[in-house]
Amino acid sequence: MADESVASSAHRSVSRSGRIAIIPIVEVALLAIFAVLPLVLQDYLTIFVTRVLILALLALSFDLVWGYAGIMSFGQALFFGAAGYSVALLARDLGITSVFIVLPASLVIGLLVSLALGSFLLLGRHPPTTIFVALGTLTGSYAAERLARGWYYLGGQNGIPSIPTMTAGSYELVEGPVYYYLAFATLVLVYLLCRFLVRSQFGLALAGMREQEARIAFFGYRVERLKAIVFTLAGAIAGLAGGLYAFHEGFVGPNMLGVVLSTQIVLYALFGGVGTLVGAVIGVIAIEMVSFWLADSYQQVWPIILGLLLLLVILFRPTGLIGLLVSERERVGTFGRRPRTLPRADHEGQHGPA
Amino acid sequence: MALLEARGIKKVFARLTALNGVDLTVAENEFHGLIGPNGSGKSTLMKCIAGAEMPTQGAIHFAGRDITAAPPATRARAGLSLKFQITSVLPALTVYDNVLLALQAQDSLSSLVFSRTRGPLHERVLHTLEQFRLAARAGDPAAALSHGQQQWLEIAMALAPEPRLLLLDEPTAGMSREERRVTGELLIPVKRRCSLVIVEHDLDFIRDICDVLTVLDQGNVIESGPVAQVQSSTKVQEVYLSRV
Amino acid sequence: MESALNAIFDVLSFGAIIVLVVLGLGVIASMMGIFNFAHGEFVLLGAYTTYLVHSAGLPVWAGMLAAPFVVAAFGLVIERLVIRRFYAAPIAAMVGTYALGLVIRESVRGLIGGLYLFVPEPIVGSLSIAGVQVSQWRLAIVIITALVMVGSYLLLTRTSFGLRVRAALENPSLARASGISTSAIYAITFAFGAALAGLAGALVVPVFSLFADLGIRFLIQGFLAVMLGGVGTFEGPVAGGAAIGVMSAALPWAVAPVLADVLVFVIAIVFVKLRPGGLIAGGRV
Amino acid sequence: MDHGNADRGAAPTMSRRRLLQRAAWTAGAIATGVGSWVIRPDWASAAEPIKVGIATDLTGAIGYAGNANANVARMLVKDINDAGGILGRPITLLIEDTASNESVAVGNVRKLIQRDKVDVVLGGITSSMRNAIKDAIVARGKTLYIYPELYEGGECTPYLFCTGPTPAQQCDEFIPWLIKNGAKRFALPAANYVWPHKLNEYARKVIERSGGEVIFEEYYPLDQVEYSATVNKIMTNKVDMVFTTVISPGVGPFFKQLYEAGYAKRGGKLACVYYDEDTLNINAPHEIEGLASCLDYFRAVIHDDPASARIQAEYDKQFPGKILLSAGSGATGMYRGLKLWEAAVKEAGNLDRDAVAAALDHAKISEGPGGPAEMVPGKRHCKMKMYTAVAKGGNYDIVARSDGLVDPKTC
Repeated sequence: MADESVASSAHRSVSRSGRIAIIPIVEVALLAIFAVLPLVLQDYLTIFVTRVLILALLALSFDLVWGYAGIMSFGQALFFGAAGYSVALLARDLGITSVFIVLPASLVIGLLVSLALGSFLLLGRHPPTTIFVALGTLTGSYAAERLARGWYYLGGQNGIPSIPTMTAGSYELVEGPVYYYLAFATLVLVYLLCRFLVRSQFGLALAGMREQEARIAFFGYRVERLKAIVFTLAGAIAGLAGGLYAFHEGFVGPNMLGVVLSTQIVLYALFGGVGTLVGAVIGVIAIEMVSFWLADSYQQVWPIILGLLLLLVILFRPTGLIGLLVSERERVGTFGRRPRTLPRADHEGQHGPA
Repeated sequence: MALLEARGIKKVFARLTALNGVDLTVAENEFHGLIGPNGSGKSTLMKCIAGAEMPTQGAIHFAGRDITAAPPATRARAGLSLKFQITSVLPALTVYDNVLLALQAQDSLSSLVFSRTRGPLHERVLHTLEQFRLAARAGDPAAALSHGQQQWLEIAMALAPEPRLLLLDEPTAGMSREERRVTGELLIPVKRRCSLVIVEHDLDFIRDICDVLTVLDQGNVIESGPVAQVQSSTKVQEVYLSRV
Repeated sequence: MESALNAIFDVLSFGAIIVLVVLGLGVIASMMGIFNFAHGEFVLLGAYTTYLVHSAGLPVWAGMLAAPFVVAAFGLVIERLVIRRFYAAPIAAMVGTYALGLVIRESVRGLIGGLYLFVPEPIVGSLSIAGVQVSQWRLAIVIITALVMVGSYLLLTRTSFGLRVRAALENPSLARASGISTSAIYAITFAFGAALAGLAGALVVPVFSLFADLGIRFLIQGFLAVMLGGVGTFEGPVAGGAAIGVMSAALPWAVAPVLADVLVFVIAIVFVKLRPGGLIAGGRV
Repeated sequence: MDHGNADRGAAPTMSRRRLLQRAAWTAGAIATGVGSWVIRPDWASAAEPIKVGIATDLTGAIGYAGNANANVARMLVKDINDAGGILGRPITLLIEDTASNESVAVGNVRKLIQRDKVDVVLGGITSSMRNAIKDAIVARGKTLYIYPELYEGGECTPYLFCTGPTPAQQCDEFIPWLIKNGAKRFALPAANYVWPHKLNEYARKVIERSGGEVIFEEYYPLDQVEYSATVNKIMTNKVDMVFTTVISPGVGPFFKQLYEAGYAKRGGKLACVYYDEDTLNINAPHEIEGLASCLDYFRAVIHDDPASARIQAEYDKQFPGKILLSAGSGATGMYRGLKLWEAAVKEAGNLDRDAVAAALDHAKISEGPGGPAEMVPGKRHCKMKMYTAVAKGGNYDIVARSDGLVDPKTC
């Protein structure tokens, strides 16, 4: 399924073959590994990896807003936590635990909260600067965390414990391999959706917006609307991850909404390499795995090592881990499917379009 | 009725008055040159028309509609297109994708998401590339083009959505003599399809392609009319001799 | 009447503390365009220096004098190694300095064993002015903050050094053309901002006691103050800091503290949205 | 004392497993050093070892409390192993860090249950931590869980035993003593989480029953450090007893502002039921002179209870340094929990959860820090001696003792 670039098809004189696309190989490899992991791992490790997959979903939502739309959002945890709290309340007060209600509900809540925050920050007469959006989302996430800590109905500091197990009909989706595959399927589905989107002509518009936001307005793009759409879509994905997380962990707390998780997600994605979707997933997997092994024995020193590691990546390798494997050209990617039958250019004359 | 009518355009930056009540009229299919010494307000006027700047006073009508305060996207959809002074092609994207980006700008959201116009637009992209002699470089990233070629790409992108009025801000800046000549040739066929307002220092380049000239000096219009009339006007020579 | 006076003093003193903490952040963010997420940790380092000097047996005010210089030196090193690479990328600066802040915060937490440590204030006790009990140390903070603000303002606007700094920050290329070494100016300005943070840490540690999250506690308030006040000028963050400080201290008088706590942030961000230029516009955003 | 989830709202906390977790370098306190979390008996024996799991905050804002719990567990397991273990089987101690962050804690507790298959879990300090891990241990983990920390009461989950003081034990004799010593007009400034809410609810009943009056009850964000409005309300309403549950980092600045406003000078008194040796060094001694607290143990108790003296001496020998054997941190609750569990296992004769739980339901221990303790049958909470102490010059003096074992009156 490697898309060689359009040019090689459009014009033979500039052959571009010979360059194998690396990202699809990485994607397929990860898909294969994580499909079989639960069969190999002990139960508690499967549960640990399930958490990693859910966090990868959250990192994906950040990669969409920053990597593809140039919106620096420190608020993804806000949508993640808001959806988590909402489904926890649904379970606690109304006894709703069916996956067919919980997941769509968390998606919708993530969407609504990000729509509200997005329209406040992004739309309006003065186009906002990146710094304003970054600080606006950071403040939104911070205020939400403090509200959750202070609001007694939400369990305040303690959050909402003992969320019942998620059900599908009468079947209980208990944590372990079952919940793992639920999270895995969701991640793959959302990943493919994002991949389809960013490689479409819409993706080209995003690439244009990311590189020259002011310029493309003069072609007729309503830049603020594009940003709001991506921001809301990413918010929905973050919400979905929040719902999955709440039922997997069995409780929700102010930590799920807070600045720490928001910033952590930013660092995950930057570490892996933004703007490539698979980069964000790799970033989460890499840091969580290393953190799992390292933290056991160097547990006092671990956060310092991590801080230094991230500082070095941001300073010297802005394209992240994926940047090591993949050329800049492939990182930007191609847009829209290549028309199947191609009009042979100049000498064979023009006949109908594809 | 003229395609573009700018009336009494005033623009004040803090204490500097860049434009001091300027009128500009551009008819259908007219090539209109905008000249004047540095700092005379040419670029500011272009930006006010294109929507990059908001005039402090005055009104701009385009094809009968008041676009004085309209955002750039609305003006583009009304048929007005701009090429910036500093080249702003998208370096990381291929030449082909740059043109496609401009072409698809006014498609509906759903057609973008499902790439429905990818096929139909392919034809126009190739045609545009050939018209601006960039067909051979379609697959290369825009950054790999020469400075002149990047300017052509940007003109191509500005023309791609088939605007009714094209604003060109110093298209030949930094070009070699040969590239200037080719640019002149490239612009000729454009006349059939849309009118043009061009800011340029190279006076003989302007003379070749423009029908009407407007001369600006320190934010005021000192002469406007057919090329021959403007050339012979003493006021213009005086300004050019003393300022340039 | 007495409680009104008391309220005014308390609101004023907490406002001064916020301004003091934000001043360094403001200088760096508004004049250099760098949003330093590690600023809280510079405040923490100032507090920690004072604690170390005190626990080494020296008088506390000696620690408070040393703190700005120690943190300024540290700031200089950090600017040369890290910050210098972020001038063109404000977003990378944000995330990079957050990682830097994490390293400093965790190291200090390790060194002080995660405890809450007491540091005495140089001037103990309180005195009564017009029947109002006023903590002498908090009064001292208000006075020192005012002096530091005026001093910094005069330094930046009235001295030739100040002129060169503002020229370098306002129009780097022009400044370089006229022979000013902008990289030196940038380094000194960053160190000056760090010194202000160190001084803030030293002065507030007796009030809040030393704990690893002392700095990050003021991070969000600091950034809001800079945005509220308006980026690009010196007076902007001072005005923003005063506004945030006064709101944080005054709102609990009117509204339940928990609500007041969230309200401060909501009011600030809504105001910045309606008036992007901030209280004192004119600087570059 | 349920310190509430010590991750201050403003001060973001990070979980250990997470990217940005917080670490506390406990200065030389843990003899076994960083790496060795699993402490195996030094004598090999044919019998398969009994596995005891400890889940506590070794890192994070209340690392000092968690490490005290871990130290007590190490000390006791060593003593038990030296005395031949239980039922002839040695004890292996497995310690996991809950890092003041629930998501991390749940992951680590699952490790204890599923990987290490421990027979009992003791630990959790804040109520939010207990809420987060109790499901993973008791419901999904089918394992016995002992919660050592003083808390708001009302935890009635089966197989979950609490060995820390409850509001009844901390107020029933303490508040009448305060009123007898001149307290009349009470103020209840508190941190805004579940323990203060429930404690104040109980305390208000005892205050009004004993003839006192509550002037105002107010809740603050956990990291609020500016209390001018509260101090002013105390001074203008002539409050003479501030019964507070504000916690760090807010408590230090609050007491300082109160002192500077002249509250102590005009005879105002302070009371705080979680204040122990750990919190003495947050303020200058003169700022909290006369502060009264009521806990199950103070260091000063070693003068009238030889068993407590022996335990304190043994602890000081093994763990010199800043991590203290204190009641507020739950360390004394950990001691009682482990000893009661040991008695229960000996009585039950095996490690089956139901048998041990049935024995634990009425277990008794004759000695411990602060004296003997007994489980109240059917209530899964335990009776213990309570002491009222007053801070004098930076130390505590015991001013009153409960005559017998005070009943927890919960569940």
